[in-house]
Amino acid sequence: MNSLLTLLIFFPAAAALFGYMIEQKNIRAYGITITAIEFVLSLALWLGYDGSIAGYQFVEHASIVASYGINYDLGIDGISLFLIIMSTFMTMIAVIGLTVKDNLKNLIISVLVLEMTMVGVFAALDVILFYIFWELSLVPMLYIIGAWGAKLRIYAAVKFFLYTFAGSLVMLLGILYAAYLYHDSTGMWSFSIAAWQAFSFTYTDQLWLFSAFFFGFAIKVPMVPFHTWLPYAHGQAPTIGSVILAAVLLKMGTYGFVRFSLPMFPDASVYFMIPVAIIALIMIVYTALIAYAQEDMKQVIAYSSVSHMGVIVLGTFAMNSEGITGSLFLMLSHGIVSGALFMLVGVIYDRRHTKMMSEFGGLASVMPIYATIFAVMLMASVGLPLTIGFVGEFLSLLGFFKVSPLITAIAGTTIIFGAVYMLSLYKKSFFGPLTNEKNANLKDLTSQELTALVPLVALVVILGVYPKPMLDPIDGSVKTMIVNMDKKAVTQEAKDMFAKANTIGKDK
Amino acid sequence: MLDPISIDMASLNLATLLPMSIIILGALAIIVIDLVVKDLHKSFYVVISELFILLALGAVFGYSGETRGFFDVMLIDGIAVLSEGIILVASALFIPLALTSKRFHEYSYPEFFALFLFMIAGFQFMVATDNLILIFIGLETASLALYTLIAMHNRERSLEAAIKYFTMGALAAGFFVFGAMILYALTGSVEIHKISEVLVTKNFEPMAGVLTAVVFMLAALGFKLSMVPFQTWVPDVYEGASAPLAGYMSVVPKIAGLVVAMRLFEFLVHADVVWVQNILWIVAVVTMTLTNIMALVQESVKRMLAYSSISHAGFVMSAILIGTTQANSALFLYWVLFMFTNLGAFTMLWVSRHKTKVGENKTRFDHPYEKFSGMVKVMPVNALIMGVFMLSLAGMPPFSLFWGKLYLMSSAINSGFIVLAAIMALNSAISVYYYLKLVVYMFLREPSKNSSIVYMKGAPIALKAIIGFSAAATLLGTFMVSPLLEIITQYVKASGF
Amino acid sequence: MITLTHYLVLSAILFVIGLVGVIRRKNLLMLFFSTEILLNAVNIGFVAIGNFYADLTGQMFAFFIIAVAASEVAVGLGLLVFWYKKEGSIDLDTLQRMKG
Amino acid sequence: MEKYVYIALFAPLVGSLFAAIFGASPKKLFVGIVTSGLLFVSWLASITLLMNVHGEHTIHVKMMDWIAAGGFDLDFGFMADQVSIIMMVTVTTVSTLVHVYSIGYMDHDKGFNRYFSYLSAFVFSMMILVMSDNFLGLFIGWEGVGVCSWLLIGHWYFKEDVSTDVNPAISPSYAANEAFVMNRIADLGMLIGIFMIYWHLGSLNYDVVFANIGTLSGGTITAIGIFLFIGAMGKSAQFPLHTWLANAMEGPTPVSALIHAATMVTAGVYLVIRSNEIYMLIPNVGYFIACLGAFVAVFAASMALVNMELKRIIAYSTLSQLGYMFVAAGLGAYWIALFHLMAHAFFKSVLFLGAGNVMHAMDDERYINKMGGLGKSMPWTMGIMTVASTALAGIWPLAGFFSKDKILETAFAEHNYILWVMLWMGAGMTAYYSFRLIMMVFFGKKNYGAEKHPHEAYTFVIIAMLPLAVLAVIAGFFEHSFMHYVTQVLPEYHPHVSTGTFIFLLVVTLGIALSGIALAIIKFSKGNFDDFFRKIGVHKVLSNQYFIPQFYADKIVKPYGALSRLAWKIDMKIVDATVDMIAGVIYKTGDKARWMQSGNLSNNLRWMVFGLVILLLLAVIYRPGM
Repeated sequence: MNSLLTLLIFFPAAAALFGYMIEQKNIRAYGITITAIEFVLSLALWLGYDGSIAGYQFVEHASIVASYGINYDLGIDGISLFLIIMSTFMTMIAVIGLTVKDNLKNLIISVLVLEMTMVGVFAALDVILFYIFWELSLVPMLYIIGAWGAKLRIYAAVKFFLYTFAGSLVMLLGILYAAYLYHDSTGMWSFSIAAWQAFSFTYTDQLWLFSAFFFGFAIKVPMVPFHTWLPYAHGQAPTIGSVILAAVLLKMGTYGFVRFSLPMFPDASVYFMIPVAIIALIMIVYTALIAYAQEDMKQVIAYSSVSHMGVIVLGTFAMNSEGITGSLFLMLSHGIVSGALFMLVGVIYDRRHTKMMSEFGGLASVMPIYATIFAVMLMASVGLPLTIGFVGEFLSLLGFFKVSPLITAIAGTTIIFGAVYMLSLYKKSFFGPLTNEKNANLKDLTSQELTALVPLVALVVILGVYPKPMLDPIDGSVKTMIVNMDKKAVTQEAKDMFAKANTIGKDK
Repeated sequence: MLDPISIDMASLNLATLLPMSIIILGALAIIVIDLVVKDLHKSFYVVISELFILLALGAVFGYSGETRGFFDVMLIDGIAVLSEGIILVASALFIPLALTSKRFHEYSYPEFFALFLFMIAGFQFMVATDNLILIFIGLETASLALYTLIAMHNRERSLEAAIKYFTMGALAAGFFVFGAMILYALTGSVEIHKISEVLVTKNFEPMAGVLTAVVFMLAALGFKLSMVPFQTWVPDVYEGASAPLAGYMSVVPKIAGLVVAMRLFEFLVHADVVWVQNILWIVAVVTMTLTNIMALVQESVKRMLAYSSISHAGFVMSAILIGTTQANSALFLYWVLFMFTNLGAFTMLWVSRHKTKVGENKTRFDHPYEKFSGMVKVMPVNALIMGVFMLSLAGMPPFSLFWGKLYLMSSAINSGFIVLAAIMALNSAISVYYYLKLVVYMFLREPSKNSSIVYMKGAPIALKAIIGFSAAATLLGTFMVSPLLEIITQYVKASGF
Repeated sequence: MITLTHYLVLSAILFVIGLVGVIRRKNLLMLFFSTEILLNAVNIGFVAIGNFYADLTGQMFAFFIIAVAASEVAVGLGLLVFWYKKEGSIDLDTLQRMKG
Repeated sequence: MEKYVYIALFAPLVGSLFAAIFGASPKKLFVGIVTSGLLFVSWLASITLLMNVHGEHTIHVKMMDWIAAGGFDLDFGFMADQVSIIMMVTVTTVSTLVHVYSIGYMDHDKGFNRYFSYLSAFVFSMMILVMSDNFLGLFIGWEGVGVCSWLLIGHWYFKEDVSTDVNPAISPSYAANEAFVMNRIADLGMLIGIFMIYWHLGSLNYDVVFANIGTLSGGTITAIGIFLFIGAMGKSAQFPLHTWLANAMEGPTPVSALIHAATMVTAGVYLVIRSNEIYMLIPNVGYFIACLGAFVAVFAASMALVNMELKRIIAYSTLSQLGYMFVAAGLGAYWIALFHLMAHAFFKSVLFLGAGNVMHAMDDERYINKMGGLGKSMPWTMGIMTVASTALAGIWPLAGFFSKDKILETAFAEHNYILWVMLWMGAGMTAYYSFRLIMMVFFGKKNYGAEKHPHEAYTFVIIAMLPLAVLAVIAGFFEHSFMHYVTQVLPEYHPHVSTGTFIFLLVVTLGIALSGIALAIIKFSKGNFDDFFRKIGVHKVLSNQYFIPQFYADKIVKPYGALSRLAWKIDMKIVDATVDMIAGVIYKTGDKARWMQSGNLSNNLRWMVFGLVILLLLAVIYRPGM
């Protein structure tokens, strides 16, 4: 089954095409079926994945522009495997939880197209291919936010599009320059990620390239100060939009760091380690503060995800496999948790058509099940041990602690601030007396919503208690990556840093 | 007593003239037929011209012989073939658009088609020679025909457009010949390859003279290529002309001009006359940027496309400045892909005319943005196609034009024009906004209330075919790139650019 | 003794006159005249240079220019008449429906 | 033996999940019974372990892998050595009885099932905390008990917020959040401690850590010790993180008994005892801990002197007793600390339960000055509470005497006379406020209206309380066997004081305790003594808890809110505005540039000529490279 990745990528696209033929009223069933099949396919990926092999698996190769070395290269390793599965899974969940009525067909179709691009981004092993999917993912998202969103939807959608597009153009420059350098010294054109990871750029070039790529990724993550598109996008997007945006699209940025910045430009990564870490700090603290000030439930979660992405970035730049593995796991867990939280907000929005916390209060007494699930997700979001949220957060911080205890100590405040804004959100909307009589007879979760949410709850607990099956493959690939980084590092500082970050006890 | 002039026919190598002759023959044929049989339906003429164009196309790519011919005036090198190819394909795509179901009286004149063919011939001559005289003739033939074609659309606007275009064209012609004169004065020749030889041997002395000549040439071609500040006519003329003709103008005259520019300037660039490099740099950058931001504020899609096509011209202009083989191949690749996309876009405008005008500026525009609002609800497929064209123009992967941009930018980077590449990137970032604006109108807004809009009312199969074709070309650009690039690079290499 | 330089200077002067006409005149007809002056200025230059190099190309070019000029006038006047019929004026400033 | 470990650990979890099934449904009595039963099972298992584990063969079990990444490899491992077994026994004993008690106490509560689910979940977390064989496992329990306490304090979440002068704790949900956040602050410290341990020793298992801790530099060990202790300060509500405990009294009284008196709050002490190998190496930190403990002992007791809220008084006394424990732990007398911990668990929990009865009888009246003379109507409760208070006051032969006295003795033996004096005063205060409470509640004249009909609690509730009361009485006699048992893992410690001194200390301590009691009895048998404090002017300070809560509210909570709003403004008005501004500028430039497109032909021509001229000028003036 060697064309599995191609199937994974283009099955949803094909399904989207055929979707036009489906009867309007069956389209939801169609969407669920397709996404479910896609999810199963991605699980097959997991089954077929052999953790013992270092390097990429399920590799596929075909030429796009032969003379210019642009190829259709696909492949996965432990790093991308679970991101793909998470994408397909969250898409499925989001579609199951879908409550939109008008123009549903177009929505489902765009979601399917979006799914194609998401899987493509994580499966691409050719930089241009990666870039294609990366950019293409904007289009369906633009449509989803802009067509089914709230009042400011068009502004939000366009802002999201332009901002990310601009960022990735800088990245494109970086890509072309890197290709040029590669051609310059090897005499042949190649955009193969593997090739670039093996190729060692000179120190100064690394600095430039790192910065170029950084723009593209930083805006996507989004890192402060490039984050302001996110609150709008989340605030305006329909539930499914926010879910997929938070769960998957943001991860593309951090994935980019792990896939490109670190292994291709190890010295630059070390050089920029502390600056990036400081940005991450700002993300963690500053956005956590903002989250506390919000009046709109969804905005709280939107800002909170920026804050959590900060932890992910921090872990990514820990330069040791504790940190990087942790950050990758945190990507998954944050995907699940924030996705779930957005769905939960969507639930109440469907009932009351407002997300303002001031409108609520005492919901716990009218919607106990809802309140319980929300509480579980809340605890996962604040990183309670034995929930999925803890493992990644702990490892990320643990990893970076070796690099800089001080920064980690400040970053650790995320467990405090996180608790502050999440608990105050919960208190404002779920605790206290039931003041607003509009909420008096809200009905608790419907079976549909439960089918969407219960699996998430289950995952949150299961993976919190037993993350090993995911951690092992990830860790395997990360370890090899770090070894290669150390190998190709050109500066002594970098080598020292890798040594320092990966030794326990006294630094040699 | 004059000796009898005797010329060996073989040495003339008349085959070089074949494509043009076919076209001219076609034009004459049409006129003659019109003399003989009155009131034939336009479809007849359309088909006739189409056939002649295809014939010529065959002749172009069929030709494989001496590069020079007809007293060494003709020069059929790689870029000539390529550009002729582009010109003819574009024309072939254009002509069927006359088959629109709505009645435009320009199409009821057979002269329209005759003139059109003459124009093609003019452009062919422009690109298939390096003799300034012939270039001039070709240019004027084409232009004069074009003015008339525009005027024949027969609205005040089209007439105004024609006059503006004509007058400025005349001035440009003046510039051209003056430049030619100076070059002639400097070198005693009007053939570019000779000129270059002489200049190189003289080591470009007197510099002042050379530069003056360059300046005049730049001004003349700048007009054709709509380089700032010679671009002022473009939006008005495009707005005045019929949509397809505007699309045609955004592609064909420019490629002709570009080829001439390549022939004229590249030897200067290669002989690194720094001044020329810098000036070209400035011109290209200013053109692509200024018109880009002007396009942001347009209310009419047609005008927006006009500005955007200027900006695209600025883009490829930088290829001439870079001057490497990759850059020149990029130029042609870009232009081929641009041709499909842009013609497609204009055709979409063409088919989506409607009776009453909409938008706040009702009296002014045929194609305000408002007209397209909510199109996805009314006719999803059209909206989708138009959206694809827009995204492609914006350089959104994987649609065709992305590859053009990619290859061009990479050629810039590969020869060290990092800043230029950065500016290109910046511009595509800006340009996304106005292309997206249309997408937003089509996909994200509600359909405008007034029901008198008749999108694509019974568009005949021919038009649909054209649209489908260009849409396919845009959508599947990814797969065309590799073979196209092969051919183009080989041709460009062959002609030593 | 009149050298090439004199001719070139004359041609240049005429060209400038033409240019000035082009930018100053508001009357379409005058505009056409100015462009004619431009072209003829060039003709003088070409012929003189051709003579200087004892080479026919210059004169050839001149002839072609004359021909082109003629056809230009034809088209130009056609448009002009057409416009005059519609507008009843050949003042450039009436020619301003489209802008921006 | 392993199976007993698992039984002890998971029986509560099973109970919790079982109760959770009925979480949303109306009260089901059997839920209470089943959970209590399962806890009893857990208790039996713990007792069995207590019987069977001694000497070297402590029990270690590896359940399964948990987190493994890079060099970090950790699994769920549990151990039952003497210390953890003592904790297990204490926890299960108290919690079983509290469960039974709760069946009665929560009788009419509509969150009955939910409550039991939470309560058992808490016990489970507590068991993890004490049984884990590594620091991260302990951290799981640590956070787990935090969450459960959040849930339980906020059990009556539907109560609305009120101003602090009506109720200092504002509302259950508020108190719950406060408790959680404050603990989080401390947990960060603990987390950092854990990070340090890992990066220096490469493992978090107690055995490995304690085996190699000696190899580290003194500075590092000190740092580790301090950070771990910060964690302990949070859970055990040591100054300055103490305010949450008093507010936590918003929860149902059994919760206060179990969580905020007997078990959770002692987790900090447990941590210090557990890490004694670390703290033995850093006596300075130990000394600091002792001082802080002594300070809190007095500080908290002083607040209890004047407070009028029944449960708050007991809460403060809990605080001060925790102080005592930290003094012992800090001075290296770990087994004494543990001993006091256990004894305190018994008498303090039963004290709370008694308070619960009283409040129940008085329809949730919380102020003791609105009670009085309840002795007649609820004799059993009175008896039990009196006993418990006596024990708390440290009167021979009750538990408190043995445990607390040992601590004072230690302080003296270590020549920390200041500490000793403070503790000694503390003892006096303790005695006083305990009996002040007894007097104001059970004796004197009725201070409540006729609408209230106080009644004794259910018999089975009383029965559930009796064992604790008994333990409060007799626990002290097990001192020696206890010492022998726990010192198998904990360092031996004997306060060395000459017999003479010993007698002297005994007398002095007992003396102040008795006099405290006497004072309370005499003064309150006829009216109120608090006027005295009003006279000397400290009343206001004490009743406002030294204004520390206000300080936190004004200087931390408010500014935090303001800061966050400011940050939001910055985000919108500066960061975001900049982005829009850039876009706007480009757009405006485009609009400006339009004048070039005047559409006037002669302007267009001028532009062309202008372009030409400019280029010519450039050709003349600008000559690069020559």
